[in-house]
This record gives sequence, C-alpha cells and structure tokens, in this order.
Amino acid sequence: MIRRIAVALAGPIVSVLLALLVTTLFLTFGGYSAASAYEVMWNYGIEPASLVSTVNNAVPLYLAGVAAAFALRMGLFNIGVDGQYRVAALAGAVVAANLPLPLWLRLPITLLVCCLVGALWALVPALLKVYRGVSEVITSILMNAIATTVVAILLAHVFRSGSGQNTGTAIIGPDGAMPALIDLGIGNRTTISGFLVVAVVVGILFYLIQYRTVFGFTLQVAARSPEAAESAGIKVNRRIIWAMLGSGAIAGLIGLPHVLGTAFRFDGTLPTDLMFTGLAAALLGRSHPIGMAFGALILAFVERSSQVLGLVQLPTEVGSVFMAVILLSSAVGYWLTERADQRIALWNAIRRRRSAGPTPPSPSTPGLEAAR
Amino acid sequence: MLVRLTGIVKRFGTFVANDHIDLAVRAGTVHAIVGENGAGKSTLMKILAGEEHPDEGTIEIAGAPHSFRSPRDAQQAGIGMVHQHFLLADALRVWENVVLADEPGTALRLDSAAARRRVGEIAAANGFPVDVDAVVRDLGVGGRQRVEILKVLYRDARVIILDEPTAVLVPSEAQSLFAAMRRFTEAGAAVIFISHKLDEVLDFADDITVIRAGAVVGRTTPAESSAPALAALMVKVAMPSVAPREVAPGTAVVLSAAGVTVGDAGEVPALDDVSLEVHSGEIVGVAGVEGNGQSELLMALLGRAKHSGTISMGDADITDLSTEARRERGMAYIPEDRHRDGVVLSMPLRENAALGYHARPPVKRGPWFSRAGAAGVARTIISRFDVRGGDPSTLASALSGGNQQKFIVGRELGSHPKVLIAAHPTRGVDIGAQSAVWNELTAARDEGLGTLLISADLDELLALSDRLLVFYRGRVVGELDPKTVDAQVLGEYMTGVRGQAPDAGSRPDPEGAAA
Amino acid sequence: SGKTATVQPSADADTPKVAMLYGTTGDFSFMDSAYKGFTDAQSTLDFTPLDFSSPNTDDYQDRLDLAISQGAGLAIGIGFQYATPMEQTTDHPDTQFVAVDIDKGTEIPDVTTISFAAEQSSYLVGVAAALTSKTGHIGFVGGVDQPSIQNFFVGYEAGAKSVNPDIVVDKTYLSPLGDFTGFSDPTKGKEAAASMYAGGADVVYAAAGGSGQGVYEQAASSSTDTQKNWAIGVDGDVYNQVDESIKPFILTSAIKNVNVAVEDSIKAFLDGTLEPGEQDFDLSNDGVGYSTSGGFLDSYSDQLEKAKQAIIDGTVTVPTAV
Amino acid sequence: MTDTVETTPASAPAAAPRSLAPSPRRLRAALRWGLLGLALVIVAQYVADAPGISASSTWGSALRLTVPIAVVAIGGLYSERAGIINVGLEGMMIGGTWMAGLFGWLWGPWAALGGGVVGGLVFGLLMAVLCIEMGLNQLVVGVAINVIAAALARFMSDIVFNGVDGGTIAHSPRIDGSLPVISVPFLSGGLGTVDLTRAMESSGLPVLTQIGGIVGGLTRDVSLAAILGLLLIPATAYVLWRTKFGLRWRAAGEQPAALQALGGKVHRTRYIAVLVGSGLAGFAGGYLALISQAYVENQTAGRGFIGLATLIFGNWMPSGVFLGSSLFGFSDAVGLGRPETFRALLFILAVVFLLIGLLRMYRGDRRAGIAPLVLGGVLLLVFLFVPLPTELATAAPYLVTLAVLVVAGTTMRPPAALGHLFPRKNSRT
Ligand SMILES: Nc1ncnc2c1ncn2[C@@H]1O[C@H](COP(=O)(O)OP(=O)(O)OP(=O)(O)O)[C@@H](O)[C@H]1O
Ligand SMILES: Nc1ncnc2c1ncn2[C@@H]1O[C@H](COP(=O)(O)OP(=O)(O)OP(=O)(O)O)[C@@H](O)[C@H]1O
Ligand SMILES: [Mg+2]
Ligand SMILES: [Mg+2]
Repeated sequence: MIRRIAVALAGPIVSVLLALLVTTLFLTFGGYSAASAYEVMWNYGIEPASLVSTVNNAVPLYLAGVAAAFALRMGLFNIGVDGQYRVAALAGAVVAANLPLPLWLRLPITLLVCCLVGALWALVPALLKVYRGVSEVITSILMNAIATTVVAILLAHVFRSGSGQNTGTAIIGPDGAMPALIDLGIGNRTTISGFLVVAVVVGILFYLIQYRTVFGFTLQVAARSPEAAESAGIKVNRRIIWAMLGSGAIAGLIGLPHVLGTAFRFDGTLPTDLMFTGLAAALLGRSHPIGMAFGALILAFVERSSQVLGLVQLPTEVGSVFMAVILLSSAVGYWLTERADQRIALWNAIRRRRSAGPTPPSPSTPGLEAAR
Repeated sequence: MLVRLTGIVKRFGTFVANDHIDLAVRAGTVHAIVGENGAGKSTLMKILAGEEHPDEGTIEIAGAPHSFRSPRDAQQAGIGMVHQHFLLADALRVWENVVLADEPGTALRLDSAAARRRVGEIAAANGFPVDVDAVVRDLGVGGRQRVEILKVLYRDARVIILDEPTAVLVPSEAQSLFAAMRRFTEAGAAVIFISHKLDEVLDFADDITVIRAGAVVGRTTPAESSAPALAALMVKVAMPSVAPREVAPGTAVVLSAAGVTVGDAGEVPALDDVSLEVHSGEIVGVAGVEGNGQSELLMALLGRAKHSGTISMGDADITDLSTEARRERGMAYIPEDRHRDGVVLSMPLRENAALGYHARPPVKRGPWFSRAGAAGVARTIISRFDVRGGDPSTLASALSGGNQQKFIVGRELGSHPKVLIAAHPTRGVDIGAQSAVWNELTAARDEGLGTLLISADLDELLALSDRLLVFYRGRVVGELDPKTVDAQVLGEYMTGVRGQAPDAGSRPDPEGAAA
Repeated sequence: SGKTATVQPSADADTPKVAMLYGTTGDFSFMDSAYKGFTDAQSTLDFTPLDFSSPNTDDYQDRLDLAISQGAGLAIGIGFQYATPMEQTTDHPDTQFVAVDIDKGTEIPDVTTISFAAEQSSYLVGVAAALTSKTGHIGFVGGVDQPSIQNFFVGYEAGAKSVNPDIVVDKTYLSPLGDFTGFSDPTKGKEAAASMYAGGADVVYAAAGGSGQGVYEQAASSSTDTQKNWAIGVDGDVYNQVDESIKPFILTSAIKNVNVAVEDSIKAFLDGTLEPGEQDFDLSNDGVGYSTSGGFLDSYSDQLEKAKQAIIDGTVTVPTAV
Repeated sequence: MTDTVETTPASAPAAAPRSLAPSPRRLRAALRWGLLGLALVIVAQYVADAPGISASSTWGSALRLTVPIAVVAIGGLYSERAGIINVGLEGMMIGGTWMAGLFGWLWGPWAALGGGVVGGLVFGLLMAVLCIEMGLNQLVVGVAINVIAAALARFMSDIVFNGVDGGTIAHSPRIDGSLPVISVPFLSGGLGTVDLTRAMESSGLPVLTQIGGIVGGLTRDVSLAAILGLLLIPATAYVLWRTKFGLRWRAAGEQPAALQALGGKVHRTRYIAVLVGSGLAGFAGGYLALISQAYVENQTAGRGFIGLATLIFGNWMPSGVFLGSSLFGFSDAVGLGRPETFRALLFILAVVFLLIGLLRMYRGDRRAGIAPLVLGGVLLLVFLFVPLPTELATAAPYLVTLAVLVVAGTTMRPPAALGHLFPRKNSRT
C-alpha cells in the first residue's frame, strides 16, 4: 500500500523535476538566470491572490481535462472540445443574460443549456462515426473551425449588443452570473468562484459514471474489445454516441467560468486554447478524477506565476515552455517510476526466493503470481 | 541428428518455463511434442526459432552449435516456425506476407512479379491451393495456415515447427496438412509438431516427446505407446470421454430458426435459408468445413447480423430482439474466437465474469456496477470450473488459453441459461481441460439445457451431439445420427459430395438420414 | 538589456514606476507599436518600467491588479479590453490609468482613455488608392472580421469613393471573428491578394497584421512590365519595414501612432500633467496619418492634403464601424 | 437489428495494388467525371456570374494552398503507416517554419527548404525516441510536441531573431530570393514561348476561357517547391507499394510481430518512417516560410491538424491524401476569392450531390441516396434564395470537406497496429 502511494506520488514529482531541469537548460542556453526566474515565479505564485486565482483558473482546465478523458476512456479522441465550448459558451451567455428568472433557476438552466449545446456539437462527429465510419478526429477538427464561423456569424448578426470594438453579447447581470463561493477577503479579488463546486460535482459524476456504474463498465468493454462487447449485448455504436455526448456536455461548461465569472458576457476575450491545456491536465493526472485536479492546479499555477516574469526582464514564454515540457515529462516521469517499480518488484521477488532457500521450480506454476 | 537441444533452461522472471530440456530430432522424421497447457512447448519452440533466448543450454543444427540472436539467424540456419497464433498482416496480400523481410529485387524496387511467381511455385509444388494475390483477411483459417507454412518453405527451412497446427483445421484440411508434412520429410526436412490431439500424434509422428511443467517426462514412439499412456504421462488424467447419456432429451423446442438467410443483396448468401430446432436437454451438433455459414449462423442467432427469416426461443419470436434482450432471455454463447469475442484480455477476471451478464444482479445493483458481485461470480467460476492461474483480480491475458476457455464456459453455464450456443468450446485446450468442458456440457444437458454445438473437431461432435447437422455452402445438407454415422460418409457430406439436392434447404436429406 | 532577473524590481527603485499591460509582441502592428513607445520612452525618460505581457485573453484584471500591487504610479493598458477592468477597479489612489485604443466617446472616471481615428487614415489611403489605380478597381485584405478591422475598410472605401464613385472595392477577411489566425497567415494573405490582383485590382490595402507580409510580397511578384500593382500597409510605415525589393510597391501606409500615445502618456505622467478623460488621436493632432515614404504619392499630395484638411475641418465626416 | 459487424472494404488499403498506373477503365471514369466537372464549372460560372470559379488565379491559388496540406499529410502518412499516430504534425510544421526562417535568412531559399526538413526532424526524433523507444502514449507525445514547438519557436525567436535586422520575436529576418517558378512551354508561356492558355482565358469565348483559366492556373508560374511537394505524393506511393522498404513499412503498421518474426527490423523501420514523415512535415513548414519570405509566428494556422484530417480523409492512401488536400485547397482558394465564386462552388456541390443521390436511387440503394439528395437540395435552395453571410466563405474548406464526408462516408481502415506499442524483444530482465 505504501509502495502504491509512493509510486503514485513519484510520477508527478519526477515529472516536475524533469520539467524544471529541461526549462533550466533552455533558460541557461538563452543566457538567463533560471534560479532567479523560479524564485520570482514561486514568490508571486504563492501569494494569496495568486493561489486563489490558480484555483479559479484551474476550473476550466479541469473541466477540459474531464471532457477529454470522458471520451478517451471510450477510446475516442475528442479533439473538438474547443468548438464545443465555444458554441456552448455563446448559448450560455445569451441564456444567462436574457432568461427572466431568478438566479437559483437561471443558473442551473444556463448550465444545462451549455451542456446540451456542447453535446449537440459533439453529436455530429459521433453520428458521422457511427453511420458513416468517419473518424471522430477529422470531423472534430472540422467542427472546431465551423464552430468559430457559426459563433462569428451569430455574434455579428444576432446576439451582438452594443457597439464599438467590443463584439460581446449583452452584459449578464448579477441575476445570471455565478456567485462567489467564498470571499477570503484578504485583498483584491480573493474570492473563489462558485464554479469550483461545479468542477467538483463534474469530477464526482465523472468518477461515478466511469468507474462505478454498469454504463461505465460497458464503455470500457466497448473501448477495449468491440467484438466482445457486441457478443455480450453491448451496442458499441450507442456507447460511441453516449461517450461523445458526455464528453461534449462536459466540454460545454468549459467556457462558462469566463462568461459567468470574468467577462459577464460572451466576447472576444473567451480563451481559445483550453482544449490542449485541459488535455495536458488529463494526461498529467492519468485521466483519474483526482489526478486531473492536481494536473489542472499545477498548470494553472505555472500559468499564473509566469505572468510576473516580464517584471524582471525575463521572457514570459518561459511559462509556456515550462508547461509544454511538463506535459512531456509527465509521461516520461511515469515511465521512469513504473520501470523503477518493476525493477524493485523483481528484486524483491528474487530476494524472497533466495532467502526461502534453493527450491526447485514448483511444477504447479504459481510462478506468475511470484513474478508479479 | 538434424536438431539437438541440450539442457535448455528458460526463466520468465522467477518462473521456469523450460527446465533443462533435451530434444533431438532426426532428419526426415515427424517429431511430436505433447504436454498440457502451459507445459512450456511453445516456449521451447520459440527458443529453437530464435525468438527467445535460452538462459542456459545449447542448440545444435546438423552438428554445428548455434546461438540465435534473432529469428533471422534461425531462419538462416534453416529453421522455420508456424505459430500457434498466426502472425500474419491481415491487410496484406498472400505473397506480401510470404516474402516479407526477404524480398526479391533491388533496394529501390521490389520485384513483385518474381515474388508472386516464386510463391505460386512453392504453393503448387506442395499442393497448397492458395491465390497468391488474395488479401489474407479474406482467407479462412486453413488458408491462413497455408500462408504461414509458405512463409517457412519460402525460406528453405530444413526444420519446420508447427505449433498446434490442427487445432483450427477441419479433418480434410488436417489430412492435406499431414500429406504435406510427409512430403517435407521425404525431401529430407524434419517436422516438429505440437498437438493436443493424441490420435493425430500417434498416427503421424515418428517420435514423441512428452513435456510436463517445463521438463521432459517421456520419450516414445507411436508403436510403443497409446493415447491413454500418453495422456497419463502428460497430465495423469484419463482420456476425455463421455458417458452414455441417461436422461432422455426433452420434447420442448427451446431454440428454432426458420428460413434464416444472411447475406448482402445480390450476392450468394453466406447462410442460405436455414431452419433448425434445438430441444431442451439436447445437443445439436453442426458439422462443416469452416466458412460454410457457421459463423453467420452464430451471428444471426446472437442477434448481431442482419438476416431474414425468424428465430424463436421457446414460443417467443426473438427475431427483432437485441443481443442484450436475447441474452436476458437465457441465451448463452461460447464464441469461436475467445480472444476476440469471449474475454477482454486487458481486464481482470472480475470484469470478465460480468461480460454479457452486466445487466442483471448480482453485477448490476440499480445503476451501479457491483465489483463485489462480479468478483463473487468470478470466484464461483474459478472454483467450480477449476480455472487455474488467477484470482478475480488477475488480468484475463495472464491466463493460458485453456484456462481462459474454461473461464468462458464457466461463465456461460453458470448463468443457468435455457439455450447455449457453443462454438469450438475446446479449441486449443489440453485434454484435461477438454474433458472438464465436456463434462460440464453434458451435465448442463442433463439438466435440460438445449445446446447448439458448432465444432471443427469431429470427435467432439460425435461424442457430444444427439443429432448432427451438416453445413455446406450456407445450407443444411444433411441431418445425421452421430451414433451410427461413419467418418467417411460425414466427410462426403461436408465436402459436398453427398447431399447436394438442388434445394435440400432446411429439409433433412432422406439419404443422409438413412446413412 | 540585462538578462538576469532582478529579484525584487520594486525594492530599491526610487524612480516612478510605469507599468505597461499588453498581450504579446510580434503582431506586426498594434502591440509592437505600443511596445516601441514603451521602450523609446525608457531610453529618453527616467522611470522604472514594469512589463506585464501575457498571451492569455482572460487575465486583464489580473495584470491590472498586479500593476497596482507592484506600486506602479502609472498603468497603461493596451487594448479596449482594459476598459472594463479599469472601470471596475475604482480604488487606485496611487496609480493612474491610461487605456489605449478605446472607442471614441468612452468615458471612464479617473482613467485617461485614448482613441484612434483609424477610419480617417484609412480614408486618406483610400483616396490615395483611388487616385493611383489605373483600373478603377482596388482591394482590401482584412485579417480578422472584427469591428476594429472593419473600421479600416469603411474609411478606405469612403475615401476611394470620394475620388471615384464608381470604383470597385474588393474585400476579404482571412478569418472570422474570434479566430486570430488571420493576423498571422501570410500564405492566405498572399492568395487573397493574388485573387484580387488577378481580378483586376491594382491597389490592395492590407489591414492584416503579419498576414500583410503576403500581400506586400504578392504586390511585387504579380507586377509585370505592363501592370504595376500596389500594396498599402497599416499601423506603422511599412515602407521602412520591408525588404528593398518590395519597397517600390508600397504605395503608402495608414499610420496609427500608438507608440506616440504611449510615450506621450508616460511623459505627461512624469511631468505631472496627465489628466483623466478622453484623448482622441486623429488627423488633427497627427495621432493618425498616412506615410509618404518612397515618394509615390508626391503627385497627389495636393488632393491628399485637401482631403485631410476637409476631415480636420469637419466638412467631411468619415463613417466608422465602431 | 444492428449491423455493427464491420464490412471490410473491397480494396484493402494496405495491400499493394496490382498496378500503380490507373487502369483504362478508371482513366475513362476519371475522364467522364472530369468532363462533367468542367461542364459544371462552366455552367456555374454563368449561373452565379462568377468568373472567379474558372479564373487562373483561383486555380493557381488552389494549387499553392494544396501543397502544404498535402505534404504535411504525406508526412503523417509516413509515421501512421508504420503504426505511430502523429498528432504532432502541427508542431513539426512549426519547427519547419522556424528553422526555414533561420536557414533561409542565413543561406537563401534552398536552404530554407532544407532547414524546414531539419526543423521537422528535431521533433520527429523526439517523437521517435519517446514513442518507439520508450513506448510512451503517442497521443500524449503528439500533443506535447505541438505545445512545445509553439513555445520554443517563440522563445528561440526572442534569442535568435529579435533585434537582428528585420527580425522580431514573431518574425525572422527576410529570406532573400525565392525558388524558381516554372511554366509549361507553349501552354502557359514557359521558356519565353507563347502563353496559349492566357490567350484562351482572355478570349472571352465560352469553354475556351474556362479551360484556359484552369489549365493556365495549374501550369503557370508554379514554384519549384510546390512541384517538389506534389511529386512527393507519387514518390511516396511508389515507395509504399513498390519497394522492399515499403512492404516492411506497411507490415510494421499492420502486424509488427509478423515482420519481426521474419527477421525484419520493426524499430528501425518505424524510426525511418517517423523521421522521414517529420522531415516532410517540416518541409511543408519550410514551404510556408518561403511563401512569406520569412518565418512568421503561428503561420501554420492549424494546417498540421488539417493535414491529419486529410490523412484520415484519404484513408491513409497517397492518392486519397491528394484528393483530400486538393479539395481543401480548392475550397480555400474559392473562400478567399469574391463572394460569388463561393456561391458558384455551392452550386457545383449542390448539383454533384443531387447527381450522386439520383444515381444511387436509380441503382436501388435508396438509403444511401437520401443524404446526398437532401444535402444537394438544401444547397440548391441556399444558392437560389439565401444571401450568404460573408463569414461563411472563410469556413468554405471545412464545410465542403464535412459535406463530402457526409455524402461519401468511406469506412476508414487505419493501419491495424496504429498506436500500439511494440516493445523491444528481450528488453525485459
Ligand atoms: N513471455 C512470458 N512471460 C512470462 N511467462 C511466460 C511467457 N511466456 C510463457 N510464459 C510462461 O511459460 C509457461 C509455458 O508457456 P508455453 O506457451 O510454452 O506453454 P505451452 O506448453 O505452449 O501451452 P499451450 O499448450 O497452452 O500452448 C506458461 O505457462 C507461462 O507461465
Ligand atoms: N508478457 C507476459 N507476461 C506474463 N505472462 C505471459 C506473458 N506472455 C505470455 N504469458 C503467459 O504465457 C502463457 C502462454 O501464452 P500463449 O499465448 O502461448 O498461451 P497459450 O496457452 O499457448 O494460448 P492458446 O492455448 O490460446 O493458444 C500464458 O499462460 C500467459 O500467462
Ligand atoms: Mg503453446
Ligand atoms: Mg494452447
């Protein structure tokens, strides 16, 4: 048990160390002082306001990670998360601003509408895969571009409110916005957004659905062996559709923290590249609901703390280089720790065998257990 | 001596798969190796073929010591191996699979004409009718095996290793394989041949080596031995046999098909207007050369293939029901390819025990998947059906093929089904496991289970079936009595010599019934 | 510049601190120009620069908070996106705010808002294009289909039509609203221009950031002995940025002096003369304009100056898209 | 009743075709469809009043926009045919643009192309080591390469380009000179001969004008880089189907164990394939840098992903990649042109879909006929009655590709071992 925990922790730690190492190499190569860069980043990152912002910014990354993981567990690569949340965020902004209902009704409806729209956008690749045999990767890529265009058209001709350079929808009043969860009250903007609750709920739902329900089980079977699934009465095509719908529904929420918590409207400031950062969070956390949360927090922390680099005449790209490298090193880190773990297991087995004395190989082969 | 292995030891981790094995094979002979599942036969052969490195021991070919660093080295020494699980690229053509990694032509050009010619010549010379341009995916098992053998012959092997070649072949195909083996030995080659079918071994081998738990436990020849004696050496159990039945079959029809046709419009249907009935407590055998509609029948009965005609369980028409609904009504299924259809190799036995039974208790509790429930089922299967090598948390892939098969049989029978559709239930399973599976099938039969048994193993069909249907070109061409039919007649039905009335259709052929 | 991080930049600096909050440089127009203003100011004026750059589109507020917490006496936000955060940050007694490129007519308490009349400069290059065109057919390549870019087109078209009411004005946007690849895809810029030149246009105005490079290249490569094609640049004086071989094809550039705005604000702040309120950069104060490098417009300078004067005088009102 | 049992396509995309040259039958079919297409283009031009649809500029643009997508997709084909999923194409392409900027600035346009290859190779090597040697998840590595390439390009630009003449953090100094352009003699004015097609195009006579425009656009002033890029397609087809390496390459992606059992070197084959593929992706980046005569940040603009989509669209076949990328390039060119050109394209699509639908109905395949009929009908209605928002044109290539997928819907058959780790034998202790 202790070993399992150690192994689980060793992966991320080794990853971060590796990432630090590689980033240091780059910085040194570029003629910068890595140590001072890290110091500045760390000092800024652990300020209360930064930590709060890290938590808040981790939420969309986490949602993106869960959305990607939901499809990945069915063996589908939903590269269309970007498009799904873009369309959904627009719908959410319109609903939240215009629905004449009190907050406690308006908010859940907004969330629901976003899920629905995201799921609908994901339905296109799912249907094409099932009925036309077209890989979801290609349709998702196309749907992303189409989402941008559709949103642009809707925004320009239908939902735009106001004039000037701002192309946003109508402002969402307090009756539509996400209320704060807690206000730590330790300076400027130290409120944790209510979306933290949404993220936790989504994480729990993800865990229950994927790991605990019969439905999740059938998804796993369909992903690993479609033939066995069909023979067992599991309709693979339906699982594909459900998995994409689920992934799209979660993806639909990604843009909302920004819409309901930062900009209070849908406009050009909606972050556009959350898909890959979210995927990175998912990979860092090995698609596990808790692991992904840590992944998202680490990435959000790096993102936030690298904002300060410009202050000390360091290129802010260091942050993105670090995030990119951490993504890779997370895979390498897990690889290293797994290898080490196997070695240790083998040594242990051999040592146990030696200490047990030179027994002849038992004919009734419990050998495999021994090797494990 | 063409091949001499001395003191071969192979360890996997701490487990010893081969324990000081000595083996000598003479040129011009067929040398059989027998042993139970997991005895270490395949491992030994992989060592000889250069795919595994022995931890200890020496390999001599024609008197010269060899140390193989890769399969390529072994091939150059004249050793070729046909694997138990075929190693073929499905999407490539026959000739491409054969010449792979040893192609004629220059660096910048593969001489495909020469390659195809050469492969065609070898095929013709050895009596293998294969279309060299066919895509392997479109070939049946027999065809694939011929491609595997062609790969070996193409590389001028003097030692040809066949790992359980007949497990997947119907008798006629097996016969032609044995004929080919003879031709190889007459040409001076040696054939090493692994099989769980002892009668074959006794009929065709010149020498026999018995392996148990990684060590040689006996060397003999067919003349000096017998099937029971070999079996005793191998596993210390009796030959599988079936006690004559004591309970009479029931009269209620539990499964029936009427006019079932499977096929694309405009093409010759793969399954053509088949009607059949299975009664409670009855085992109906389906004989036929592979590819004559058996797979399609399975898929149609299971609800996985589009078909016309009607299928019923008991009185209920289930034609339009999904696989899931059919299974819920008590249809159990032992698939033809256990790795593809039967288990999910990367999942533990616990999850595999739930496969197909996930929609009912004890696995399903409300919307939840009960791991405890599934583990309980797995544990029951493991203990009741003597599945060795794992507990509920073991991955299915860690089980040997025989034990995987026992697990599947246990899972399907453990659910107390009304109808069992069983395809090749003992394929590649050692005789110990085989007799266990047979016993389970007959015990379930005696409790009233109606079974449709599809098998390529005629002994199995004859031993277990109450009635025998013969499939040829997607049609039922004969209904025979397994107690009276002789292999000759059965073979003639299976190859279409007999029973091909223009529309024999579903009606049992009178002549066949008389035979 | 020193590449070593000064760990606590604010610790011992006794000169006033000026923070610039912006996206990332390298957009070939707006941000680069602002950044130039910031660095130019550093070389002539005495203050401690705080450089807050971020590629993200959702942390404007963060950057502003950071500037305040670092004790900046002046925070210059580049981009209209700073209007909202600056409006919402009401409590900043020690920090003065400047928001650059805000819509004309936006009033934010305690904030200096600077707007640019880009449509006016575009009008003038439109006049220049119509005067130069021999085919009566000109074009416009916009990077992203958004109001700030549409504004360039509206002015350009109006200017061209004021000279030749029958002139044909093609327009293409390289990417839709919200997709910023249109600002950095010279390949598409080049093909869009190619299609216009081949269709008979002989002057193409590129308001497309980095994609403009493709338009300039295409102007040069599509010109023949009989047919000379022109390109018009944007924001800075493109004539001075491109290669020698391209210079003969750069008719003019519509200039938007973001750098001047930044530098002037800093200067005013240091002098203590920076006042909250609106500042309009337009033709009247040379906040926007057109370039004459290369001398290709020498023969039309009278008409151009007349048009410019008419706008300054208010006899001509240039339409706007923002 | 479900029919999930995958029907295998008649032609297996991994088996070598009997002949690389198309059979007379297929040639005739191609000719028929080509003529029909030409007729449609002519009709569409007049119906939509869109000279752009057959203008040489549109077709020339189409060709130039096709090349980078085709080349990067072919690059993906190399690695995926060997069994390594390549989501990192975009990153390799970015590496290509950056190195091309550096090499081109220092040593001119040819070096830029070479630099592109080098830039791709850097990331190809990374992918090869991580995926083949260490067996890391290929999706992860691909995604990581995309992120790293983008970050590194900017970081390195800051160090290398920023401050030197004409370079910025987002822009390399200019690549002086460009690769020669070629026109076909007597057809489009090559070698100082007459420019027949230009004369035809400006003749104003129906049919002649259009043929002149199309042929002229495809043959006039084609850059050597584009020709090189397009030649990669048949060259790849040749290597894939007709060389020893090609056979092993396909086997490595289909059933590596079979290759290894016969003594082939799976890892070496995969290394070569991934490296060549990454080099080609980098080449595509170099091509882009040559067009803009400099490295420009983000100039790949997602083309790596489009290449990936094209690769799948083309069912991992060189010919399919060619078809897919030309479709994409052509609609892109049309989208960049005047609005009525886009409408003309809509008209063509509508008619083609309607024809396909009717043909399928006539052949008795009703279900397959519905989708194209409906889609064609809708497009026709849109063409006739709906004023299209200009924004739609920028999405033209995506919409067209999606529509074609809806109608055609091939059953994709990826290489069987795609994404599967193949561990080195005996690497376990
Ligand atoms: N790669 C491996 N790693 C670990 N253990 C292995 C490996 N291959 C084989 N073994 C062990 O060696 C034993 C012998 O396996 P082998 O495949 O030789 O059996 P076999 O005699 O061919 O059985 P069967 O009759 O079922 O084919 C197995 O039971 C297994 O425990
Ligand atoms: N990598 C591995 N690690 C542990 N055990 C392995 C490994 N590979 C194979 N084995 C073991 O080797 C044994 C034999 O494997 P193999 O695939 O040859 O099975 P088999 O019994 O011959 O199969 P079948 O009877 O289906 O033909 C299995 O029991 C399996 O547990
Ligand atoms: Mg074996
Ligand atoms: Mg076996």
